[in-house]
Amino acid sequence: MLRRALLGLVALVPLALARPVLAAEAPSEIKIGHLHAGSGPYASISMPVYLGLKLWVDQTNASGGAFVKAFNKKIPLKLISYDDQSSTATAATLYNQLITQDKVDLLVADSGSVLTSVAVPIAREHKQFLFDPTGTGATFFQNNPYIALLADPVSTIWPKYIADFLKDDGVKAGIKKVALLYSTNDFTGTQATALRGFLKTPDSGLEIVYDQGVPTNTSSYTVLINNIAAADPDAVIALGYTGNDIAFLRNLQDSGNKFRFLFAIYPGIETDELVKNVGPQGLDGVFTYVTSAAIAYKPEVGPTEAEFRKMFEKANAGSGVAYGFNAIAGYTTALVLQETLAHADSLSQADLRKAVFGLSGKLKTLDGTFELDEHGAQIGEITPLGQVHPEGKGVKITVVYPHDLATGKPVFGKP
Amino acid sequence: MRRTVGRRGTGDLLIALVVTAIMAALPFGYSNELLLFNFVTFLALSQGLNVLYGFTGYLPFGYVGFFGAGAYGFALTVMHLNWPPLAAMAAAGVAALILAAILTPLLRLSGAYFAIASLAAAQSVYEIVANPALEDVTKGPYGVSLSGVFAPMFSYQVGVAVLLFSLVVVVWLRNSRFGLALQAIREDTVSAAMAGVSVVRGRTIAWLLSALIAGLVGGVYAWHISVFYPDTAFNIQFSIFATVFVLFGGATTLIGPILGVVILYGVYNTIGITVPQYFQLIYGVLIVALVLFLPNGLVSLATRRGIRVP
Amino acid sequence: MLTHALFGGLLFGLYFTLVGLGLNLIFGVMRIVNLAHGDFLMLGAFAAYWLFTLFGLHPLVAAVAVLVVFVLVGLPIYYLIVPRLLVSRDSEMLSIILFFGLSQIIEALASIFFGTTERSIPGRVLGTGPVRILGQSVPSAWAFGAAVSAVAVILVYLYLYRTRLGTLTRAVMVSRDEALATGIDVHRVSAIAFGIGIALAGIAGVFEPFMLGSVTPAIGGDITIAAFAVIVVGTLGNPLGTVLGGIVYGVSLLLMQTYLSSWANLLPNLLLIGVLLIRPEGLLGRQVRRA
Amino acid sequence: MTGDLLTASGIEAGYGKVQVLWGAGVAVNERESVVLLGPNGAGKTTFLKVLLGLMPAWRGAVRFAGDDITRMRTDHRVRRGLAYMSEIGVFTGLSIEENLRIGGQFVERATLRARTEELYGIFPALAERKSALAGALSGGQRKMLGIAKALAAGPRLLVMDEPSAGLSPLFVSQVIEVLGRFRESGLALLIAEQNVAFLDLADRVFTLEAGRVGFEGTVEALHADDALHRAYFGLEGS
Repeated sequence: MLRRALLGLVALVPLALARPVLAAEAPSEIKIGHLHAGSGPYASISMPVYLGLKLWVDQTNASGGAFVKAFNKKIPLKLISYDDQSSTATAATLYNQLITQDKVDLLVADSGSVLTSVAVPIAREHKQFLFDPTGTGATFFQNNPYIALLADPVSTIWPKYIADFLKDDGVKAGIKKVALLYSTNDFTGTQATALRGFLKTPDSGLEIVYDQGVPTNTSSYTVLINNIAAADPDAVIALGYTGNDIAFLRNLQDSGNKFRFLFAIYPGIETDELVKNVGPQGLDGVFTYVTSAAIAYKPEVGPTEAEFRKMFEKANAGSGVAYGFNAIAGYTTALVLQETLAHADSLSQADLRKAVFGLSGKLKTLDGTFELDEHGAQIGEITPLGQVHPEGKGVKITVVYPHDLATGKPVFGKP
Repeated sequence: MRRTVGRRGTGDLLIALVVTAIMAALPFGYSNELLLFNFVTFLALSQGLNVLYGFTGYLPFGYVGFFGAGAYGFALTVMHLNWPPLAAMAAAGVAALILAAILTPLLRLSGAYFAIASLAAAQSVYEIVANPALEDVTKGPYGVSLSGVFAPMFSYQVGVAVLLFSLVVVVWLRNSRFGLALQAIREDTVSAAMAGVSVVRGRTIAWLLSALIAGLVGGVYAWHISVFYPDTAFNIQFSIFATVFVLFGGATTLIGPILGVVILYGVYNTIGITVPQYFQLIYGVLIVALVLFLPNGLVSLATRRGIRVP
Repeated sequence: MLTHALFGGLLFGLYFTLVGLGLNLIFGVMRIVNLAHGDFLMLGAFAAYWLFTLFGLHPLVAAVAVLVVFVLVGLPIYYLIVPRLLVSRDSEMLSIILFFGLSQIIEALASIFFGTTERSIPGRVLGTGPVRILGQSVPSAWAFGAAVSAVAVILVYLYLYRTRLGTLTRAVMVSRDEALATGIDVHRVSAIAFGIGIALAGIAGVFEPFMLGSVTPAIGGDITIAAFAVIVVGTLGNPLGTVLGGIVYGVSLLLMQTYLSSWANLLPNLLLIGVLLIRPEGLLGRQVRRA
Repeated sequence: MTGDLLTASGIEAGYGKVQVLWGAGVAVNERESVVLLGPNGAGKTTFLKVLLGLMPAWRGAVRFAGDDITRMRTDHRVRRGLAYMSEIGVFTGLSIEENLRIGGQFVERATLRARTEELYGIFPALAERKSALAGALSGGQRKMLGIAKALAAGPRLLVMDEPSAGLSPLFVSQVIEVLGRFRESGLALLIAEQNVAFLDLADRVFTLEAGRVGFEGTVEALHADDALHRAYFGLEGS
């Protein structure tokens, strides 16, 4: 690396002079820079995004490349994706590497808010537009023209339907006391704050009797569950990442405690992973977000969810990475990249941004409608509330709220 | 005798200045300055660890605690008091010094116990800083954003200044009576004490100096990256890397740790990025082989033959 | 809530006795710090995972298999590195670094061969739902972990105090030099103790997915620290003191989690520093301070 | 010279780069009792450690009962009948009973039991407190246990490092008296000492000075040599 650095001293000067002359000619490849977490707490939400993106790159190159409007021809893609091992420090260096050394044309952030957060100031500093698959931290979008969130809605609106459902159907069913347990990170912490706001309206009829943040690396919930049970809530809302949900649901099953309403994020997002680790019985009756993995949106671009699932599982058999919403998020991101290249007037970051925002409201993929607010936050589809029911060796998820989308009636646990 | 020491000192100082000059100049030719900055960070951090381990024999596994204290000392004064970055750098150093003063009793423990107790101390500081209960003060686990003072080039050069400071401290220790006294304590506590060397005072000074360097490095690191989480600032990897760099090159010397950083961190950035597991494997094998076959580091290949290594 | 925390802490602490037991045996016999302890535990957890996934083996059967295999693996590891280490100038200090390197090797190999995703064994293998003991309802895995730990402690006791090799082992623990002078084959005794120490880590690992949720190659480091806290609180170098350490650790951890849950992770670290500074010699005394 | 039980000759050894022994040697015959006399720092302990294989010999050879044992492991030497009692001599953290069992680790169970009973007969103070920790014994009793532990192995030659260390004169004469009884029964002894009281036990004497053998001969010959007499017995007076 140091040798490369020293060589750079010599090599960069003529290169920098040569660049503008070549700019009008079509490049031999379009470089897409990306990071993934091969290990650590974010691996389970990051690897599926990476493999979804990679699947698209492979497919596109097999057909001769992506159509690039700026040069009016198909150009092959090159995916440069480094492993940040879930470390923000490593990720920061690698984002810099992608921008300054690899000089990527399109920069795609890692999955999740934490690993995206370090990319935001770096991309902004280098005036590089950041394609953000699932980093939903609300602060990313505050007067920052260099970002767009592509596949997840911004975290502040995720839990809206949980609150609405509890205030509506919940109160009617006799639910009064709510316990809130969340992991302290940008993704779930923001949702907890939003949820608190939604629930604490004066006439909601609901009362928060337990409110506790725990570190994201918490792996044993036995005592916390006991503490929650001691507060005697009717509804328990557990906001955590995949690993948290697995540990929480397993410990809950082992403890023998039951609650009338139980919500967890990932049964509806990484369904296969949860079924594999918790078992269908452990997920029985759990309320969760329903993503495009469980709702069949009608895509106008790209495959349907069912088709994509088949492709993904075929391409990644034996990788140990389960299919789930993050795989869809990765592929949705890829489709946005594809459409951006097909619409941008040039590969300048400003034109890329213009093209991405131009797609807003018009692009319909397997992830539903792609729509950005003026800050670049995703507002296309609000995730409905669903409920898990065991079905054979797997599970089925029914949408229970909002009522106009409902595919089943909510079932509350016995008091 | 004095003259040779003086001449050696000048030579050592020259090396320090050359290393500093190279690191100061590199970003003008190589644009991933964050990568270069990481080199600066580890060069300074491993010299700071060298001050303690190389000259007193105490191996602080929890060295990152001072680094983190510095990072948060910097961040808190910027966030809450709106201090300018250079004043906040002073706060970073002071934060690490305060922590070191609190932890001075750890010096009563011998080798292995000290190493592990210092790690536990660093973890404790992390648990406090990252606690959601302190969100109003430290931002807890949600991390710190210092976009207001973000200044990559300026902070890089301040980092180089911190590096120079750490190198000069090591040059001084290698060429002063105080440094020799410290080494005498390390070799034989009892005889050194009988020879009139103040064991407690000497160790405490090395401990504080070492903490000060880590605190300054932590402060400038916080400034340079501007967005970070408690588990970034207290990442045990900083201790581990610094320790391995020092051991690999050879403690108690000036160029040992430099060699360690340039070679190993260089390898890390070529292999480690693409296949971190293989890098970890190589690291592990290197450490085991080093302890078994070359416990005094690379430089001992030369010192064994009677060649003086700066 | 208080009685639950106390009783749960007792069971949880008994499991942590098992987690620390092997580390303490190795430290007691060889005066080396096995920083790879948690990684051997991790390998035990993966062994249990694979034995269950591929052959449906019950964890108790897996524990026996792990015991045998780990003892056999421990012997060559001992002869490869420890004798060379013990003749060096500051073997206790260098052992920390060397075994840290070993820990990196194990973690890297585990990442390469097993991948880094979280693995867990369905909880129903050890019985679903809680069990009731003395009017307290606790997860059945905790009862299992505590019971296995109790058996392991008793077996280690019988080995040390009721067998010829055990007496020789204790002789080495008292004084390695005197043992050598008396004509004890110190390396044989130590190698077996090393094998047993690692096997104990492995057995603790078999129950790790049930006690702590899941296993990844990266869990080793934190577990080593917890194990170290346990044995320092008990008594360094006295394997049976680990029982006391484990119980103190478990009960105080559960009390913290119950009443001050966000500060619970601070506990093992504070226990470790506190005991080292205030009562470094534990119960059976050994000089650990200098100056 | 050579002895028909133990012969060490031309031994050189040391620690790191520091050489301590410069061609030291000793010879012991069956049923013979030899005292190795020398001041502090002469290299007595180092020499005994080389005899037992606790330290490697850089040069020279050690023969025991007709075999070259220079490179043999300590436990194998002990098995062959070469027992060693170090200055510490016992395992303080173990009971009297356990100390004896460890001493007789290579001995068949029934033989060991019989031998232990015999030793308890000779050392009644130990028999009274079989399960007491060795660390709880007085200095004199500890030495007795050390001797009993070494004898539990049923050795042909007992090598002892400063049995008088840390003992009051009263206990020293007790130790000498006990050792005298074993000498009578045919046990060969090699005792490294600076206390000349042990010369009462000696058939022959070697002196070790700065890592080399100085004098070698009978006790009478030692007394006859004025300079040596003054060097060692003068010490006693001062």
